[in-house]
Amino acid sequence: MKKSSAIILVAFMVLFTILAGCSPKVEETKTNTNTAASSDSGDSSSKEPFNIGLAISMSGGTALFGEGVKRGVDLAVKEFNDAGGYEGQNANLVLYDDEAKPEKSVEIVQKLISQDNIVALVGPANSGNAMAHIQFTQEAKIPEVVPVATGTQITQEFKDADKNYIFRVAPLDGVQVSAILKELIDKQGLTKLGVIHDTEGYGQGGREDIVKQMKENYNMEPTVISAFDPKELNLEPSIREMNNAGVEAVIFYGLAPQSAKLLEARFNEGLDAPIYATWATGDPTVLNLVGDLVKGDLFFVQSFTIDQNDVAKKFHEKVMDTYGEDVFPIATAQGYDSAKLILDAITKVGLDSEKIRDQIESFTDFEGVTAIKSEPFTKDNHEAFGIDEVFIATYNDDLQIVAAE
Amino acid sequence: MLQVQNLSVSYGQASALHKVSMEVNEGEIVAVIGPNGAGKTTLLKAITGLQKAKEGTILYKGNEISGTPAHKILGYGLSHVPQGRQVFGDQSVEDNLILGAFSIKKEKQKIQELIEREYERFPRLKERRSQHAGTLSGGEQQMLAVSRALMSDPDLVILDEPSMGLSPIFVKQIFDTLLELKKSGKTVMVVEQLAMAALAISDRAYVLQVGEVKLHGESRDLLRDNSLVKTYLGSK
Amino acid sequence: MIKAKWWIYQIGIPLVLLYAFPWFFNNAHTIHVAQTFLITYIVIVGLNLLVGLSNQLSLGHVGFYAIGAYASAILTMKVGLNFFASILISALIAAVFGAIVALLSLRAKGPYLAMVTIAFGELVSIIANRWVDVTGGPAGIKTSVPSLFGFELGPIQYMWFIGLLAIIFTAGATNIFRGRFGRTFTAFGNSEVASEVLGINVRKWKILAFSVSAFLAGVGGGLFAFQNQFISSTTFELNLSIMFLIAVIIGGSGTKIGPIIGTVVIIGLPQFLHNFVDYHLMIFGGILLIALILLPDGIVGALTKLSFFKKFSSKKVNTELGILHDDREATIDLPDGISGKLLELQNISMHFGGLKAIDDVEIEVLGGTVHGIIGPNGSGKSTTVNVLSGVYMPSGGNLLWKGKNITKYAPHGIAQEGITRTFQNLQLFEDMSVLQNVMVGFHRHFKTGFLKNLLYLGQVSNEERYYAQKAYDLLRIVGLEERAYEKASDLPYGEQRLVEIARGLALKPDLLILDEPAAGASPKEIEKIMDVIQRLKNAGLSIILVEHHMDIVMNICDYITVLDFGKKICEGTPETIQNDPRVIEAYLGGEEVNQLVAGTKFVG
Amino acid sequence: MELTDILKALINGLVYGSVYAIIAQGYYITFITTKTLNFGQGDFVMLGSLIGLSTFITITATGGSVWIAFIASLLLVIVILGICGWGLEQVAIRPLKSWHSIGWILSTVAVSMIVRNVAMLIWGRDVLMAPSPFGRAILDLGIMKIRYHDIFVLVSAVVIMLLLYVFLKKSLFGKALEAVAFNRDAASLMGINPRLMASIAFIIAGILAGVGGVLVGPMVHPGAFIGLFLGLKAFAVAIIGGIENPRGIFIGGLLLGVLENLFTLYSTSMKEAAAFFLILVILAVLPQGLFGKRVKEKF
Repeated sequence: MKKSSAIILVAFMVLFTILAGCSPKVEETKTNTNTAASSDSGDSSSKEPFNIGLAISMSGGTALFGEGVKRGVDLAVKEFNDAGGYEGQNANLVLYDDEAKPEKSVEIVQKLISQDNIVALVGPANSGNAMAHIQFTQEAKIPEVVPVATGTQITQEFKDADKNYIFRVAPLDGVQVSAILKELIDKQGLTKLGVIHDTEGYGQGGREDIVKQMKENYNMEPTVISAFDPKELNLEPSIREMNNAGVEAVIFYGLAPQSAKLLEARFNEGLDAPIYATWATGDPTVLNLVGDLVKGDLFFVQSFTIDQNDVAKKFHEKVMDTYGEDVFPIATAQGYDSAKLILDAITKVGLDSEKIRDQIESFTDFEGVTAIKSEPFTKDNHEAFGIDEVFIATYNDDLQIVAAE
Repeated sequence: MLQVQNLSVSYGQASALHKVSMEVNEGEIVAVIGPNGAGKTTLLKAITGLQKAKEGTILYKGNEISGTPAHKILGYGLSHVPQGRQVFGDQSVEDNLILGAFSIKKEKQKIQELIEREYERFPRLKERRSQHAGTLSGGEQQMLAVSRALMSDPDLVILDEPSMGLSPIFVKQIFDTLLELKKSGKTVMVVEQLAMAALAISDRAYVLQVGEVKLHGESRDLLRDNSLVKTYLGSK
Repeated sequence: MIKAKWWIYQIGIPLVLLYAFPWFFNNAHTIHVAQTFLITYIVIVGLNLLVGLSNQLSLGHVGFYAIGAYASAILTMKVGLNFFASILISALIAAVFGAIVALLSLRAKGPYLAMVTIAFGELVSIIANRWVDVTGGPAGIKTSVPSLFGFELGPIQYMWFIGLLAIIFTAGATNIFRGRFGRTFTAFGNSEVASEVLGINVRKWKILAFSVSAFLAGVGGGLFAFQNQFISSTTFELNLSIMFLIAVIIGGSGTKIGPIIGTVVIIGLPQFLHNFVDYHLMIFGGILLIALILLPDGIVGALTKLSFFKKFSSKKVNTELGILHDDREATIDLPDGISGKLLELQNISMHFGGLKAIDDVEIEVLGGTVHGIIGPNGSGKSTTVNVLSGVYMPSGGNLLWKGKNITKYAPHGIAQEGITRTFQNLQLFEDMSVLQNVMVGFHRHFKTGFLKNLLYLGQVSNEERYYAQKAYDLLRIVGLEERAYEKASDLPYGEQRLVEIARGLALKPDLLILDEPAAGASPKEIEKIMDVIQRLKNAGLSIILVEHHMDIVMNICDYITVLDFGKKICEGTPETIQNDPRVIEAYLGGEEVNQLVAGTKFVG
Repeated sequence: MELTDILKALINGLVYGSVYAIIAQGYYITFITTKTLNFGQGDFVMLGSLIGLSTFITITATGGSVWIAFIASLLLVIVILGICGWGLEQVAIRPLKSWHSIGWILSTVAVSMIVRNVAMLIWGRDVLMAPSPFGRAILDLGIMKIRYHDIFVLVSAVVIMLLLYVFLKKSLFGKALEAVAFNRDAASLMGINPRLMASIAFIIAGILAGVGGVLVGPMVHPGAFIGLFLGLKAFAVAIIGGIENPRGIFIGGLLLGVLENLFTLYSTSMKEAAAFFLILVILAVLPQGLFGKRVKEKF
């Protein structure tokens, strides 16, 4: 009948023996599994498909992004397989829902890496989720292309590493903010700017970028900042704050549903200043929700419009043919390009994840449907869209998105 | 009219009634008396379906009614005034009466007539018709409970300790009512602690003790029986 | 006594499993899921103590979880503490918040309690979301790789570390389960009022239960903060609280291995649903619903019905206590008799709204006597007992105990003074065995503290065995020793009343109030109860007896007070009372009523 | 801040508060009859608004007038949500009747998960536009502008409250329902079937959620995932008012709505936090809510 405290002490000693003495020789991640697939790819008679991962939110606040991206990726995979795959090996898309939660994202990304043996990953819609899991893709040496999340930090996290495995085909916050500030301050010479943002990662990240860039580049501060809960039903108080502060322009950082609420609130309350928003406001959801309230004094950053060129137009038609609707053209297009980057690289270099990464970084002849360049990335730049690939857009009288004058 | 045969009821492990048999004939007043915890209330609850019987049968007008859920019993013409009145305290006196007629679903006219009849029986209730039942005094609540039970025009009325917690003047009124009911042709079964009074107004009586029938017979005979006092106050 | 078996099951086998796990399931995902499982399990162990034992509801555990996570992240990253130290400190912070939530919700019940906890959880999650400078908001903050004494813990080592903590906490929780703390938690979860009259300060114990539970949630949160080296406020939402609760209930609340099963369900099941992207909510909800309908006692509850699993169930009675079954006469341990005035009720009134339940009642109870209180239904007997035991605060008048004014004492205070009672509507602790019920009665005599119980030191097991023996002796006195290990609620009514008496005796009371101890009992049981009361009387115990069975009252009481309509109508010895016309009137219906009735009806 | 701001906040508060109060009446009505409530009430609201909007759009698209469309959608929602309420009682409440504890919380949550998933499969993941029969028309009072729909919601809320009041206090069925709530056994002695009444209570709760959904639809952009938030708000309102007091719930709803919106004059982002803080304070002081009954337990 010895005291159980003694047992607990023993337990602790066991811990330390384990830690200090016989550390097991187990790998944290099975990075080698893919090499096997690629090494015998030449003489493989069994045409086992290889896996591409998609870890994105299919439920929760950013579910529509997930849906849009999924369709784009599906199309890219289908095209790839229809064209014969990689030496007869088809690509198989493995999709898991991250429920817009970072811990879930980590879980499914690890599952994709270690159980589904994916060769590459198309990443999340939420920046927080990306921040939570990119260390695992980086460590496992799995290239990840982020199709939607715009948090500036995502591609910067491993920029000093030997090889950065994280790429992005989406207009990052920093670039969008620069574009808006350039327009408002450099071009129009405004000084009293108000900010309205949501309290999700999206809005809060955007707010930080705005404040930082205004401070660093123009030595200015926003006149007034109004935050709102994305579940909030009524944005009139924010509009009133803007009016009371007498701002000359409003920068809006929020997703489509909130953009729609903002426009309704503007309609109800009246707003003296024009609204400048991010690319999310170009989401067709906004138009669906508020119709012609999008007209007039609403501007937003875009990297893709369905009629910006023939490729885009054709892609849009293909989406319409396949799904009967284009729920979120930009997300679908960016998702398509993200997957296409990976699949084109596979066509060129095979199924070795590291080689795929190197190929993505060194494309010179890439053809995407967004504004992506033929040489999208360099070693130091893992952003497909720079300030030159984005533009300020607005709605014309026919409720089509066009470049602003 | 009502026949209870070998009825046993238990709550979990505890036996409350043990093989109780009794009967009520049409047109009479039957009293069930006995000390607290004798199982009187349980007997009534078992008859009207509020309490499941373990064994035994209950026949009403020759039909087996054991196992019938409480809300259907009223449909047979059997009405139960529960112990402690249990009027709907949040609702007005008149609403309580209307609820008493819930099961008959007759036209408004008829219900209004029934209400008037009850107001005649207990003018007190008419005075307080719009008052919340919960604010009535104990005696008034008892009147209401009796009236409410009579709203469905039952053939047999079962009352559970109508005198409980009432001052004598109200007790008299309630007992008078029972006699009136008998006169108007109804059958009455009443559980009472006021043994003497109950014996005084009833035709026959059953004495219950610890879940069993100890004595039964003509009330006038029981009144003269000295052993009854002992059942109550014990013997040293 | 800690038998070899005990630590083999509790510590040995889990340790081996834990150590072996990564050798068999060696990939990052499984390790990650195992970590998540263990972290969640720790939280569930805590919530199970709260929900399962003390019957409190929390839909705000995510708040404690978040506090643990953020506090430890901040302490590590900004203050520079070792991660383990910071987890412990932040768990303590979470425990403090647990106490605060308990204080806020002391009087709230049912949906109101649910709302208090929801509001707390939401408040924390909003603060985590908005206080970006500190928490990083939804964009999150990075934490470091956990390290101990210079060793960086890789995923496997970290899993081992969490697993060790989980085993330690499980052992602690098990110790709490089987000791007096678990018993007390269960007691007030079963019946607050009965716990109070046995001297348990329910208020303090609720705070303790919430704190312990919050502490474990805080530990879980702290461990979570270093799992991915990243936390973001989007994790900490109401849904997670609901998941925690699902785990507790579906596993089988209040059982020892329920948390393991419950955690398997909420962490394991979704692993199989990853592939059903469009349907996973529906499948999860469907399985949950079916499980609730088919297994109303949770999975463990259902399994315990199969005898094979019975030995794992906590509801089973602990037979490790080694009680002596000797033939010596069991003696009652009672305080020295006091003669003279023990208790005085001076002009006590109790009004509910306009109703005067008791009005200006004066009673004197003498030491060493059995004082009966009788009266018809509604005469105020129950109210008197409730006032005497502190359950009601009287509207007027004073209560003097050995000359000391105890009018404003809470029930547990009155119990500490040496007054306890039984209940007319039985208030047994239904989830416990008969023996454990009685052992709760010894509450005020136990000396060991929380930490000692957590470790279940030798002192604790000695104390447990000592009082188990005494409880057993008390059961012999009431003749229930054969029933000692049965579930209290399985006993017949009359025997349950005897259990309540034995439980009251365990307090070693100066005054025992018996509220209708014979109600609902069978004649045989009544004889038994009478015999017990008689023996207690002979042993010199002071008793207040409220009873309808006149056999008992007249035979046992030394002195009787009769109440009617809330007033004292007379008092005296049994003979006086039996011949007092006022009593006959109150009980049998007096002349007046008879005359009134007789006026309309002619009897023989 | 100006007077019009305060006035506007007040009106906004009344409008939103009254919607919450209507939804919360559903909690009241099932709680008094069965001591349970639907933790997924918010998802029923969501379902109501989505069904309402689909009906509305279908009818207006085929040329029906807005008011016919509105009334038709209201009727359809009442029928479907009534059935949902009945079904909920059948699958998630009645089988758990023997539970004294909290199983029903989880079973209703489970049903809400299924409802949410079904809604997602039917209406997609996006939020949708629910048109008001008034379109976007605004009443310009000079000092401030109010949407006609807001006025309509406020008026409807009062009307619904009155209807509910009349139903509970004046109709035989309502009286029977209250009787069951007050004393189950006594009610069954009156020939009232308590089980039937429990079903009816859940049907009414479903209908209230549905009607609340139709009213709130044009204000929120309904979508499959909005339920939890609305349900939580309504639950908070029910608790603040005292869940067993329908008038308390109505006042509690208006109060919470107004206080919340007044708080936006100070900070728009911390409005929710303020609301929950307020709830904590209220419940710490008044554990039965503002207008709840305080009962003395008897032992």
